[in-house]
Amino acid sequence: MSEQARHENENHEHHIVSPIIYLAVGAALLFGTGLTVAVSYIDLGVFNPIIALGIAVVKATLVVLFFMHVKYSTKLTKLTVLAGIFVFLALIGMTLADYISRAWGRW
Amino acid sequence: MSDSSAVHGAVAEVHPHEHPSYQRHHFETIEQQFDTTNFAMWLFLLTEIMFFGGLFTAYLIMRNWYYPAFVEASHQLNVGWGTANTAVLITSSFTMAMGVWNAELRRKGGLVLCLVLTFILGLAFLGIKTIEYHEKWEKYHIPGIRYSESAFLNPASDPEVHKSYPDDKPLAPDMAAHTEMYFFLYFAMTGMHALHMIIGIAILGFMIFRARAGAYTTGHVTFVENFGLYWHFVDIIWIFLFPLLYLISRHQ
Amino acid sequence: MNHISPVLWQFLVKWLTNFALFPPEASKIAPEMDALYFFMVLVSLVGLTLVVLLIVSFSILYSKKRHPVATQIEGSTLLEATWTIIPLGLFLVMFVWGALLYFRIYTPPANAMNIYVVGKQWMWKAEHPGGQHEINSLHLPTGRAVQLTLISQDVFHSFSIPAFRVKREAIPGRYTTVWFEPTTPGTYHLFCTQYCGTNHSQMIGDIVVMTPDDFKKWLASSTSGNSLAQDGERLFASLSCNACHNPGPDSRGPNLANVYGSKLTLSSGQTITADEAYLRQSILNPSQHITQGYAPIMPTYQGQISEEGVIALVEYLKNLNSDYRIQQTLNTTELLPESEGKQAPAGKAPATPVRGGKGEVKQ
Amino acid sequence: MSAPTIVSLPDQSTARIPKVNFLTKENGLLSWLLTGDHKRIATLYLISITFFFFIGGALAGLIRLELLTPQTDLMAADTYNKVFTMHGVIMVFFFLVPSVPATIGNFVIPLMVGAKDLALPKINLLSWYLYVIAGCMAIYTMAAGGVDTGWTFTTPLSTHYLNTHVISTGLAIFVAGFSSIFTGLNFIVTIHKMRCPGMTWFRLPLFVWSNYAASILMVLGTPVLAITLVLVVLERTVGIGVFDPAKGGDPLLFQHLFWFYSHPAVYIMILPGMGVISEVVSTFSRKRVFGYTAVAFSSVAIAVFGFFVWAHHMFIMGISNYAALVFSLLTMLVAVPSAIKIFNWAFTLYKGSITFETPMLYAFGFMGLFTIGGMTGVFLGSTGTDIHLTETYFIVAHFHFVMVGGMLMAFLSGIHFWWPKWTGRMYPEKISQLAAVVTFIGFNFTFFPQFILGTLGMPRRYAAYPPEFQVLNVFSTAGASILGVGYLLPILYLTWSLKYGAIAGNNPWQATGLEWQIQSPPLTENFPAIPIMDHEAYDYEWLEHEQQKEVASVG
Repeated sequence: MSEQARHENENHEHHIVSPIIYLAVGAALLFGTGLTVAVSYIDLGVFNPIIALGIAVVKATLVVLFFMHVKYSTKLTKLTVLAGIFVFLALIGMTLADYISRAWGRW
Repeated sequence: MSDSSAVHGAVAEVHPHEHPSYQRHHFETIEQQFDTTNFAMWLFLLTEIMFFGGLFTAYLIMRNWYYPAFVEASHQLNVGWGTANTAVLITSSFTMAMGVWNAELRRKGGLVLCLVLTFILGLAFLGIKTIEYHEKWEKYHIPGIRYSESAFLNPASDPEVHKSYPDDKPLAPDMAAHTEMYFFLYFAMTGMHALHMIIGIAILGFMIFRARAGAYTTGHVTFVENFGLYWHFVDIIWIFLFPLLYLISRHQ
Repeated sequence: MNHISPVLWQFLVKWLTNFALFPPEASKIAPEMDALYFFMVLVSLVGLTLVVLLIVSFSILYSKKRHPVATQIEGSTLLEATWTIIPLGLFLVMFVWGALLYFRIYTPPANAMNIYVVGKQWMWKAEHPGGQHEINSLHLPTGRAVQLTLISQDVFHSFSIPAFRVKREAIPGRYTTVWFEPTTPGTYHLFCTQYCGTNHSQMIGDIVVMTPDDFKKWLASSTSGNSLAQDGERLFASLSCNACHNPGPDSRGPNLANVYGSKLTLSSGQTITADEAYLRQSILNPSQHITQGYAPIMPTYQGQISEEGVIALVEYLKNLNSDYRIQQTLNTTELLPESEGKQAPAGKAPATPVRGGKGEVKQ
Repeated sequence: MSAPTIVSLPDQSTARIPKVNFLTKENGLLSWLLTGDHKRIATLYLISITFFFFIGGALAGLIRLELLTPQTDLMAADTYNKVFTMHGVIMVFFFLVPSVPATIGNFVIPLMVGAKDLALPKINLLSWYLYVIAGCMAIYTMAAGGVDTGWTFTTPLSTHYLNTHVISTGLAIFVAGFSSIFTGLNFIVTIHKMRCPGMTWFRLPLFVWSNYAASILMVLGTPVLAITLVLVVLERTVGIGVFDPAKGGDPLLFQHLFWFYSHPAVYIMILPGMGVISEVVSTFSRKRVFGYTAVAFSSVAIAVFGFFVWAHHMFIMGISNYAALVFSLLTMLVAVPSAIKIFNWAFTLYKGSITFETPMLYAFGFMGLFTIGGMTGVFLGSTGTDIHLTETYFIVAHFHFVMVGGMLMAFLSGIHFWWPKWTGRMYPEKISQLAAVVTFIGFNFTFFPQFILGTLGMPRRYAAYPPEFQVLNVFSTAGASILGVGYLLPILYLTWSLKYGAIAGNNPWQATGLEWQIQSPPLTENFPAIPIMDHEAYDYEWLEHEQQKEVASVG
């Protein structure tokens, strides 16, 4: 193992998350689900999808940070997660950029 | 393996060098093995993100193009079942997280209980999904196989949905034809998700069997932990599928 | 050997006498494209020479024989910066230069003569606004900007004229455009360059560039009697489009006179310019863009009109400048035989029989 | 050639191949089929990849023969279409993508980082099995009548207008894709977590860096291809319409998703090759790679930028002009790291002490041909010239210069370079130098005329062509037969050398990598004791010092 890897190990050491946190996160997720369903029936125009996806992002972040222990993980794991999100957004963003700009100059 | 203790004096002090049986020969320490498999699992989840990425892209583009069709087609989904399923899946994620916790504390009974609960909740999710799919079958909303646009050409023909969404106007025929695209993407995305659930449940069954034999409560939690990552990932996919497919057109 | 060599010899002589490194330059853009091409070739040659020179001279100077012990060198930030920045600069020049050409080739001028091209497995059909139809050939005048509006009836095709240095994919379901200005009379290759199935390599034809006078003569001699717009007018009437799209006060559809090129406000609040693509979409997928104030009641004509039919309709609408013309179609509707247009089979332009072979030869 | 050489072999009269090594440790077919040893899996991969290379090569020969004359006389147009499709599918997915990583990478990466094995040996074996399953499906497709979509599977042609075996090919590529994902995943994990003490990131050999970069692309790009192929299969079976314009879908969406993988795939193919060249150039000029850090980071830069350039395959397909602009600019940026690498390799020679063994000859070939291939890539990345040159033989010539002139040269260079480590025996030097030269000449003869053909406008994938293009096509076909000889020679003399080659000893090239400090062929567990890396990569002074120490201690 390299020094770096060993160093990473030291702050890793199997952080055991307390069940109270799990319970709180689980409750927050259920609350988020209820909230997003409730909000979806209110007409907010363009903000409906934005809010729905915003809540989804918050929920997903909670799952990633606590259930998946990323909050207590090494920098490498955090970087891996970010890299995945980055390339995912690149795929969607750059493809959509083509579709959106196709009509430019035509109206 | 004694050679490594010279290099890893510091580590060796903390973890005396008797290798547990579950340590694979090419790793020096059990921490290295855990880190490695954990990292590998994360990389695998990255490929899964990109796998779903193609479907999300297709969904976003098609929804932009055929907005009215997607709005009315999504009204055909049952929010009640969808919400219930989200709750079921989130709860199963919670029980899975508790399972990992129990494994870490080497509590065999707790672990088995949590895994069984997760297993049951996973089956419940699939059960509800089956009910929903069956509903689609009854309503002729299986794209390519059993499909009818009548509910969109004439919303009144589907009184149940029409009652909840009285504002739904009949779609023009060309737009109604594109509702099939919505249902295709619905089945592709939820189907791919359900496939992941089925695989997960199969592995869970195997794990319950092994956990009862005490395989995961000896301090070696890698497998449980990595499976937990997978299960939570499948949960996250659903967290995004639920609003995208069910919710974002409810207000209309 | 005796058998083969005369054949090879013949080849070589023929080739050496006609040897070319690039195709003839027959359009206005071609010399400009070649200028960029040769600039790139020059840069490549310089770069390649540099690399080969470095490798060869170092190999000679520092071979083990001459230089038995290597001198360890870590690197040189200055040198590395040099060969980062110089290629980057050159590439950016190529990028800007290329982009300028790209935008020119794909942005047709307003006064260009428009010719429609339909690609299908495995032939090219060209439709001149005057109603001349051609298959696997395209007649063009010199000195005039020509815009091609391309569409495919089945799979991706690609309309390539190497002598003009232009190429554009013909896509199913969408118009694409390209333009050029032919400069030199002659006959040039037309290729389909996007792989399109079994007879991909047979999807070729001739681009015949003529002087404006010859072209006029050709137009006159190969007319089918009806202009494209007239074909469209008949189709418009026979499909009863005018039942809704008329200037009457209680018409159910928007009046279409002067609609082409105008800015429309859609029911979604968007504004959109009515171009060929918009007109085509509105015929085939009418409910996707509903003009403000109208209900989405128009039936779709997807699968009922061939691409040629749609082109005729679009051309008719483009030339529709007054309400009077619509009124006229309204009056002439009864005069037309019921069958026309309504059962226009896919692949056949209604009202105008497609001429087989090269349109111009038969007159 | 009587040029001095660095080859230092042990005394042949006393030297023996070590009795215990990874090849002899266990015997029997099962010990190979169930092995977890990365070196054995690499060997399995080498055999299967060579098999597919020769199938693909035979198909290439058929293509060139058909193009000898302008008419479709050797085979009918649809047969020709099947032949070039299968050539593309096999060469891209069954040879180029796994070539260097799965064989050489698999063999040397654990050795280079000082590990006993890849991090996940079972996954590594699984990856080989997936490759074999996919390969069987591809062969089934060929036997059942082939497929004629072109390796790009353009919709709606592949979904609605062809009646050949699109589904089995699609699934074959799907499975092969997972094989590639698992290889890449394994490499990343190994490089992160399995480095030996003292092996910091900047002490890693550049081969490891470039494979790391390629692995990132494999892990993140391949799944998108997988889902795209699933959609194509569903489109054919159920008719779902996402890519079908008649049902309101968009065939360009397929192009986006397909090239999101297939452009990075180009870098998956070339980056490991670049790694081989770094090793070889350094070893045979006895010098540290000029600007190690720049070369290392240029690999990563290629991997990162590689994700943002895919739409340059679609400039004329009706994407937005503005999107084309952005993608073209990014394409120009991704070309720069390659230029950096070329110049850094050239300057590695500066003040070196150069010898010209076979791997070095192949590496020189790589540098020349890759320069041409890379520069012509800029022709195609610039939006303007792309209009004229794309979809012609220019593009065929371009990617063959990069893939065959670049990647295959690198692959052969690497095979020769590590052959002594792999088998414990040397290949015959003279004939292999001849093979390298023959390959280089044959290659240029084959593909250079295609640049001119392309500029003249000859479209790719034409079974028949206008007669004025014939002379250049005859040149090309003649060159292909020379090239064929160049590729047959290595397989003959390498097989010969398995039994009759000179005993190589631990370090015939006197190279510095950790893999050269152990016996050849290595032990199953690679290192008798976990090594400790106490010097920089390519530290030839350290090596000399060590050797002196050894001589002293023996003396």
